[in-house]
Amino acid sequence: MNDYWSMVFVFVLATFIGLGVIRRVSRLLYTPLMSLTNAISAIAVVGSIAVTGGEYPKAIRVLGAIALFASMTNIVSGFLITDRMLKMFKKQ
Amino acid sequence: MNDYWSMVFVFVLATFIGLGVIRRVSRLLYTPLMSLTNAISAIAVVGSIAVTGGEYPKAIRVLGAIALFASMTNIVSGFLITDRMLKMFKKQ
Amino acid sequence: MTYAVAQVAAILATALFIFSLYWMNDPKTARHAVVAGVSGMLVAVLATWFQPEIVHHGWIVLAIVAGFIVGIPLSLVPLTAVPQRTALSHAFGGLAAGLVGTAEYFLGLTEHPAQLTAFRTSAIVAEVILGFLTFTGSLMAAGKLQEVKWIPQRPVTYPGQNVVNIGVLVIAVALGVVVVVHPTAAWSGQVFYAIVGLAVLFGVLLIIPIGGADMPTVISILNSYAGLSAVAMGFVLGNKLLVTAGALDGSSGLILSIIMCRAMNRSFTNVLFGAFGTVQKTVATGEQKAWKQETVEGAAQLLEQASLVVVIPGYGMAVAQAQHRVRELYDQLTKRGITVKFAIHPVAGRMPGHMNVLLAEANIPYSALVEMDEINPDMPQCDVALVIGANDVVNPAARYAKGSPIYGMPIIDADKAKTVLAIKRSKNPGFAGIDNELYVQDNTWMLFGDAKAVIGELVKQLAGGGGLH
Amino acid sequence: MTYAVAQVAAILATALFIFSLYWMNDPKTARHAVVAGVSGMLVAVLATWFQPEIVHHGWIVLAIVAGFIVGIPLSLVPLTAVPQRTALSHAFGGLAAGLVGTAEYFLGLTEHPAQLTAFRTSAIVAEVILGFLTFTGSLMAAGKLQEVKWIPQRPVTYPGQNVVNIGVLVIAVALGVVVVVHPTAAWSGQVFYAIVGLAVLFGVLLIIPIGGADMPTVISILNSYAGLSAVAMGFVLGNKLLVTAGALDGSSGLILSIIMCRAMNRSFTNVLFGAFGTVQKTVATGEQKAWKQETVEGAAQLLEQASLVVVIPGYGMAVAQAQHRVRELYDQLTKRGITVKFAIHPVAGRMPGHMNVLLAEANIPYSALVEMDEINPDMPQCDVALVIGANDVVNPAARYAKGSPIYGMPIIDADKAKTVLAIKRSKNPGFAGIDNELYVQDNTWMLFGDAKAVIGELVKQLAGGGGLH
Amino acid sequence: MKIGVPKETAADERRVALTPDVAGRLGKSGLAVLVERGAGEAASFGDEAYQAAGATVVPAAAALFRQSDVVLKVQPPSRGEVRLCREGAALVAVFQPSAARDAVAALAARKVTAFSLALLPRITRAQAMDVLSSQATVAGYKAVLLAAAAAGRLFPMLVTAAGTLAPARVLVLGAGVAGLQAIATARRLGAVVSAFDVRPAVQEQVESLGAKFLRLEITEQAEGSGGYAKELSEETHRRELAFIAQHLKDTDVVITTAAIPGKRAPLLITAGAVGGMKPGSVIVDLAAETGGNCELTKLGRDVVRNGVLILGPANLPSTVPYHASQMYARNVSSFLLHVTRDGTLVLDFDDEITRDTCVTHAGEVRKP
Amino acid sequence: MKIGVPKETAADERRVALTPDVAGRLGKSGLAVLVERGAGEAASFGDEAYQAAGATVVPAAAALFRQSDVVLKVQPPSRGEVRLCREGAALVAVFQPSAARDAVAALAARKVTAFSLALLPRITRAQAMDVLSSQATVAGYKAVLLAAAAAGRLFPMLVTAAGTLAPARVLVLGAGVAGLQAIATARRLGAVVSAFDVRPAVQEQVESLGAKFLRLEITEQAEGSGGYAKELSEETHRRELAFIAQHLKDTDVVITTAAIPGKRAPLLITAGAVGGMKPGSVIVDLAAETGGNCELTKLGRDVVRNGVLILGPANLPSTVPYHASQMYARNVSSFLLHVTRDGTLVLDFDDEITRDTCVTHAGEVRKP
Ligand SMILES: NC(=O)c1ccc[n+]([C@@H]2O[C@H](COP(=O)([O-])OP(=O)(O)OC[C@H]3O[C@@H](n4cnc5c(N)ncnc54)[C@H](OP(=O)(O)O)[C@@H]3O)[C@@H](O)[C@H]2O)c1
Ligand SMILES: NC(=O)c1ccc[n+]([C@@H]2O[C@H](COP(=O)([O-])OP(=O)(O)OC[C@H]3O[C@@H](n4cnc5c(N)ncnc54)[C@H](OP(=O)(O)O)[C@@H]3O)[C@@H](O)[C@H]2O)c1
Ligand SMILES: NC(=O)c1ccc[n+]([C@@H]2O[C@H](COP(=O)([O-])OP(=O)(O)OC[C@H]3O[C@@H](n4cnc5c(N)ncnc54)[C@H](O)[C@@H]3O)[C@@H](O)[C@H]2O)c1
Ligand SMILES: NC(=O)c1ccc[n+]([C@@H]2O[C@H](COP(=O)([O-])OP(=O)(O)OC[C@H]3O[C@@H](n4cnc5c(N)ncnc54)[C@H](O)[C@@H]3O)[C@@H](O)[C@H]2O)c1
Repeated sequence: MNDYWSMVFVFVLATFIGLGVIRRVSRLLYTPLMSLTNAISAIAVVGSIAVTGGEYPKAIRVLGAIALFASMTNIVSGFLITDRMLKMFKKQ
Repeated sequence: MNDYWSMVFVFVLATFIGLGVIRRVSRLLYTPLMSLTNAISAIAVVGSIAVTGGEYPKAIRVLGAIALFASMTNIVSGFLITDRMLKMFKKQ
Repeated sequence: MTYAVAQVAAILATALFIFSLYWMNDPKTARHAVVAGVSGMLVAVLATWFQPEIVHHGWIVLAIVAGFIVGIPLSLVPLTAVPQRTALSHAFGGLAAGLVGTAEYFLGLTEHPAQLTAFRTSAIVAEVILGFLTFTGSLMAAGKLQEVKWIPQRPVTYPGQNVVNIGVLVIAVALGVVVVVHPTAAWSGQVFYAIVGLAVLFGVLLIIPIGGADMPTVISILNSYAGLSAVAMGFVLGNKLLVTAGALDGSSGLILSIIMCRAMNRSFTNVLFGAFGTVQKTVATGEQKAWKQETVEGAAQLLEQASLVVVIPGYGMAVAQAQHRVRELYDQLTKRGITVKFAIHPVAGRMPGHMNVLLAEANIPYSALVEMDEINPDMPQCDVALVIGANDVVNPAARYAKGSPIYGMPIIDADKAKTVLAIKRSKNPGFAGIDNELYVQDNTWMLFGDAKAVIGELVKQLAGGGGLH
Repeated sequence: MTYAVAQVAAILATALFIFSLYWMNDPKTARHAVVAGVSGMLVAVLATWFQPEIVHHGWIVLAIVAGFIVGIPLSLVPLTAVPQRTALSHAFGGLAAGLVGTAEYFLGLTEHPAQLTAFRTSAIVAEVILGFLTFTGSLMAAGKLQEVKWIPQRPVTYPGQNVVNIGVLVIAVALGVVVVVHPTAAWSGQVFYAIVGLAVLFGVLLIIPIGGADMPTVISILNSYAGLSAVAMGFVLGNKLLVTAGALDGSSGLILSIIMCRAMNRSFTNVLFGAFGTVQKTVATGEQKAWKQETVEGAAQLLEQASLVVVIPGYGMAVAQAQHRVRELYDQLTKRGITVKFAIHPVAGRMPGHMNVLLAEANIPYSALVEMDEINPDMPQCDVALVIGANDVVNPAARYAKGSPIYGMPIIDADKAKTVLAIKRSKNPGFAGIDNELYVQDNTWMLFGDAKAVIGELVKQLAGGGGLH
Repeated sequence: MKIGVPKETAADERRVALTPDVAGRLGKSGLAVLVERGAGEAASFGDEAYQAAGATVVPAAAALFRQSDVVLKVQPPSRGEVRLCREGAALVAVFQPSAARDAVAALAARKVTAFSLALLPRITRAQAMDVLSSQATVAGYKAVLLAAAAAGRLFPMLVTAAGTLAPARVLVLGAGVAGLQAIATARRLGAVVSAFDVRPAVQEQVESLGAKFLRLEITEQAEGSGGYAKELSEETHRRELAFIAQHLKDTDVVITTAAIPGKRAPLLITAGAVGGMKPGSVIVDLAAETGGNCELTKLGRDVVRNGVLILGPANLPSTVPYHASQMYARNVSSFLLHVTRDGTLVLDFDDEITRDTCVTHAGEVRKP
Repeated sequence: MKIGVPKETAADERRVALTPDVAGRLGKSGLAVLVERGAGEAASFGDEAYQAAGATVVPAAAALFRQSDVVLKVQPPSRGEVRLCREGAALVAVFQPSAARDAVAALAARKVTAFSLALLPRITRAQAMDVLSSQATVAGYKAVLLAAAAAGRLFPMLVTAAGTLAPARVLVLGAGVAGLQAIATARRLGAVVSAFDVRPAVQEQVESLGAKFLRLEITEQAEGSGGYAKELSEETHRRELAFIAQHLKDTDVVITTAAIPGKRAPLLITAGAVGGMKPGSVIVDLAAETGGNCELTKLGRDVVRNGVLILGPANLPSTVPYHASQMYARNVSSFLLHVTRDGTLVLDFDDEITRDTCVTHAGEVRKP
């Protein structure tokens, strides 16, 4: 139980940070920001790895591997495309 | 152990929030802000209450009571004076 | 020890993600943001991977390699396809969360029933619902944006839609409660599948009534859902990194969609709940040419992105005495390296040289003024023609409408610009008293209001760079 | 259940504290901040109090009542004494933390030796050192500010000071390590007392070399220390609310002192480490007045709060060609209902009527221009005198400095305004080539930079409403 | 078709009907341009410039008139010029037929097709030919310069070591084209400007130049056809005079431009009102040529009464010959191109512009 | 102590040394002010206004001079006026002693204490008395108005249905007080202005008015004492002439104000350079009184050469008598208060201002 409460605490604090940080983003950066948060949301990769690599039944691990693949795709394409877009912001 | 790490986590997140929130404070409000954070730092009152009200040796509880008194002074005077200062910011 | 390493890694990764988002505030630091994000992800992946519980590495490597193989080409889509790509990506993210949730549940069911506490089971159910609805919802959104032929682009609505949608969601949640209460009953697995099915269905239903214009906002909300499903996963796995990263993502998606709704003058709740009720009306007006309004934010953005802006002032600028604001706008744009020209029509205003008098008063350099004959050949290259209280002098009817009082008057070819932004107070005509089709052209956006006020707002946008409060 | 209540209370209190600090960003919402802070504190106190472990209530009530009795008068000190009061308050806070830490340690020592794990003991030691050094440090700071006679106001320095100070701290920390390693040895109690003693001593030593001008920054740092000691207490008690509130406090104190150092052109590390090494020099110069810099943000806020702003333009406005920016500023301020007057000195600029030419170009209405003789009687009522690139015409030396080339010239009495904001590029003198004491007056704040750029920033602040970048 | 540009013969007329630049353009569109020697000199356009632009310089007026199919002038033709005109030729100038009855009769007698651009309808597509507007622009500008040069004070406000100079208060009466330009020019110089006109639509236009509009509530309809003003009823006129007199008391400079087409200029400032003004004030009466807005105005003369200086300048545009000619040339060439098709004159009397401007044709006087 | 203000006798001098407003102030500080009848009339200050301000109007100059302890004038006294002066009285006016040797000798002979404000040191505390600055301000402003009124073109750029009028290009040579004011005024009217001066410090000042500075690299030190310019070496002068001639080619209006105290005005525009200018251009030479910056300038006359009009106006401030007098009066009264203590003249020759301005005292000529 104790730990769950820590989790909730952490969740609340992190939400505050998220709200605080994003408020000031310039409109110009909305699109890259979406790609970036998209990439970050692929943090589910952590769970996928745990499921895929653990000592579990194969069926479960297959689900994990699919999830891992999906997350990984997100991470790779998300960061790369963000970077690509940001490159275009360099001014003359 | 587990719980200590949660604590550290919480600490780090809260620090981020603190940094983020205060950066934008106007210079006009420095003095009231200091009083306010001064009052909030008296959150140590929570510990003092625990020590004072618990089933502990008297000597310990005396320490707690002194601490409680000190914190309480801070809370009361801190909030009151902050409010007093802020009242002066009302526009014509 | 490994536990401590994992915790330190989690804290580090969290900090990196926070910095990543923070640096995104400013184009100057935005590229650091990517570095921080990548580093955070790397730390997270490695720390997880090196935990002692991870014993099978083959599949992991395989899945990662596959991820790269698919991810790299996905990142090379043309920029016009970026929204679709992001939506697709969300679908993947949702899928991953849903699958992990499913795996966790059946793992509990088959191997460690004790682990299916009420808390964990609730978290799993939340993760699965959020994950799968994000999955199909994002797929639908991507399909709409990509104009896939068997997904209708325009909003599809039918009577009772709200009831159906909410019903599906309610049933899914209710089943979830059932599973939480009886996590290990013989039929629980079936119920769980039902939940998954309903979530998949709900994702589809959610997007069907939303039109293309609202898609960016929807994508942002789906992003938020993806983040929340990661939070749920974090609760399930007891992983604080997942919780923080997910929360960052969830909250930023939320804020972003609120900001975008405001900028586009949409009701956030409508978009959030799948446009229940009102959005249809605005979108479905159909063929007859309509006046399209742009927000100041949108207009500012358009101007910011332009490389050649042609300002066409008219009598309205004079009436509003907006010349000083126009100068501020000029300063803001030229500061960004944008070329700004003032196209002066010979009879703009109400006296010869009316515009000159005002622009000189505002100290617009003569070199920025261009005569009609000079600017017209360049108008097709103009990214934004900003018409400030001019009407007759940009009325294309002068070219062909024989009966019109302005027939034969040469005009400034504002209509040939890539985009037209026009500022006026109302739909009233100008001096000649005739309608102006320029205003209802496809690429024209109106900014209704007093020119001084509107340009003041534009300047504020460009100077302050937004902000919510 | 009580546990859950405590947790929810902790989350609620945390959220309230965060909002409290957030609302403090803006004078408009600042009073909500107090409400939020008080509510948060109330929630925290009640939730703690109603925990089942709390069995003795009498003393608690007593201590709280005593706190009110002392706290209320303390809050009524004259505003000039606010810094002292804050320092004193920090002393109380430090004392409380130190005492609780001591209590915890001896509680562990006498009753539950098992609780003195390395982690907890470290936390206790940290709490005690931070608490007691804050205690005496704050007392010293309060004494210096209150100009108590047996505390020297001016920085006291002596050779080897750094070594002594650092030595004391190092010994305290080393003893702390000893206690952590042997928390329950027979002599541990003694060692613990020694730590307390050294912390008390260090607090005194820390403040001795710091001069009055740096006191506000020091107080802010002490605030940060008080916050950190609360964090340590949170670790000891396993209380997350203490950790968050303490961290908020610690980080905000830190940021605040960094911002203040920057604004006052002080090195933060110097102030942080009790002026080890260099601050003496700057501070020891004693009476000689220093140039104080204001940030654009701060200046914007000052202007916003004013009800009468007198702009005093000079040659610098002309050189910078800042007249259009000045007009924007004028618009921004008058829009807020602030009265803005332009005080035109007869010889401002380099030709008769120089300022008129420029202000007319920017279309500042004649009615906003006031002659020197008319404005001077009103200057004491002026909230902010904004000096834009003027120098000689506001130099008080003209009133009394017989030898000076400008002696006898009537000047605009900018120095009599409540606050002076002065824009210029450097510390260079003006046409007459003489220093201007107005700039180093107590109520003068400099905005260094080209007038056009600085005013542009000010306008941006006022228009866009803030943001850091 | 040959276009002839004689040297203007009227006294003090420094403008020329065509500038080299515009002559060149006409040449490119297939018309031959003849220019009398020295025609542009007073406006700083030398003969070489015309030649360089492709025009032929003709030494004497007689030869020029003889060869020209269309003669372009600024002022109405003198008796002698009418006599020089070829029968059947066309002539374009600016005049009110009612004020030049002799010339009109002579032109008709000589079967000249004469156009007066003063009669141009004020419609959108005629704007490029609108000489009244273009010349009024020059007049409005120049009137302010005359006033500023004649005034004993500076226009802008100046705060100096020798005291503060108050800005001049300028009042513009009649805010048509010239009046608006006068407002703009006076404001440029830093004066505090207010304006008055009977047409209510003008208020917005005056304010669009940053000046103050003085509002007199008038119940009758003061705007006639074509955006021109009508004459006021006697009662309203009396109120107007009192209203203006009131405002003149603290005015330093007055520019009057009020006009009603084809009528005597309305009287706005009585001798009594001048008496109420401060000594040192200046009135520039742009309506001097049509009788003056001020009772004391004498065309072309400076009158001083009670220390108030009243200028009634004649033909102001001619005193800014370079730019006035440039605009005139553009106007007249636009008109010319409007009435020619493929290098010959084509008269379409269904066309509003042609119909309204044609004063004589085929021996007939079309405008009385 | 009685202060006398005679009516100016010089031809074309419309200013008056004291205005009613300032006379009133002097009265309040204990001085009796006598004003000759009609003294302020040409500047629109009537005798009643002086009386209302507490001054006494004296019918004739002779009586006025007889009674006055200090006589305030604008122009240097004529022979007749010197004769009218009371022995031992004081007189304040503006003149260069070197250019008025006769008057100086006569004044000394009559033991008049004469001050010339033209000799005032350009120091901060003398700014309120600085007639050169105040009158140069008026001259700079008026010069532009003269140029604008004389030019064949409009100053501002105007885009109209009759074509676009290019803005006038104005060049100001010498950017002292008059030059800067000319720049400001021309810019107000909408001209494109550039300026040239030999003192490098001027560049910033010119740019501070939004005009362009034409930069000629000069190696020698062109700034002398008191912020005034020095004469240039022959080589530099030659380069300067060529540089200016180059820029004159595409200039429409030139205002020249270059001066070197006590010397003939430097020659900046040769006849050859005028030949290179476009016909219709205008030069206003403010240095005409000290020899002219243009070789062709004739003081008080309009010269036309190659279509270029060269104006050499004399005494421009006098043509704006109201404001020029107002500023002069403030200046001269500041000076008067500086040299009086408790209602009597106190001469402290240790004081820079008194020392520098005093031309004759106790029968001695103190400035050659
Ligand atoms: N230049 C001359 O010499 C002259 C002389 C006489 C007539 N004209 C005629 O005037 C016309 C000039 O064309 P134009 O395009 O300049 O003017 P226009 O056709 O009269 O149009 C002006 C537009 O500005 C808008 N407007 C008015 N006040 C405004 C305010 N405060 N804020 C924002 N918008 C405002 C009006 O729309 P809302 O009412 O909806 O705001 C109107 O549509 C031509 O027809 C020309 O022939 C010119
Ligand atoms: N009005 C006249 O007729 C006349 C004529 C001749 C002389 N004067 C003399 O000129 C002086 C006028 O006084 P004043 O106060 O107007 O001017 P000032 O004393 O010359 O001071 C001007 C100030 O503006 C600052 N500055 C210059 N450029 C700037 C820029 N781009 N941005 C921001 N600040 C800038 C300078 O400081 P930084 O360099 O540090 O930026 C300087 O301290 C008097 O001494 C007067 O006697 C007047
Ligand atoms: N449509 C076009 O293309 C076009 C072109 C040029 C001018 N115009 C319009 O033509 C109209 C006339 O302009 P104009 O300059 O030739 O006018 P104008 O010279 O005939 O008269 C000048 C001004 O005097 C005013 N006036 C008349 N009687 C008055 C009185 N008793 N008191 C005060 N003011 C009085 C008139 O209202 C007018 O504004 C204006 O409305 C102008 O906008 C239209
Ligand atoms: N300190 C004060 O209180 C005060 C008051 C008024 C004026 N001033 C200063 O006095 C100085 C002189 O002003 P002024 O208007 O009486 O000067 P001025 O009338 O003597 O000369 C006018 C200008 O001509 C320029 N000039 C001279 N020779 C030239 C040449 N060969 N080519 C080009 N330009 C040439 C001079 O540099 C000067 O700028 C200026 O620096 C002014 O700022 C100071």
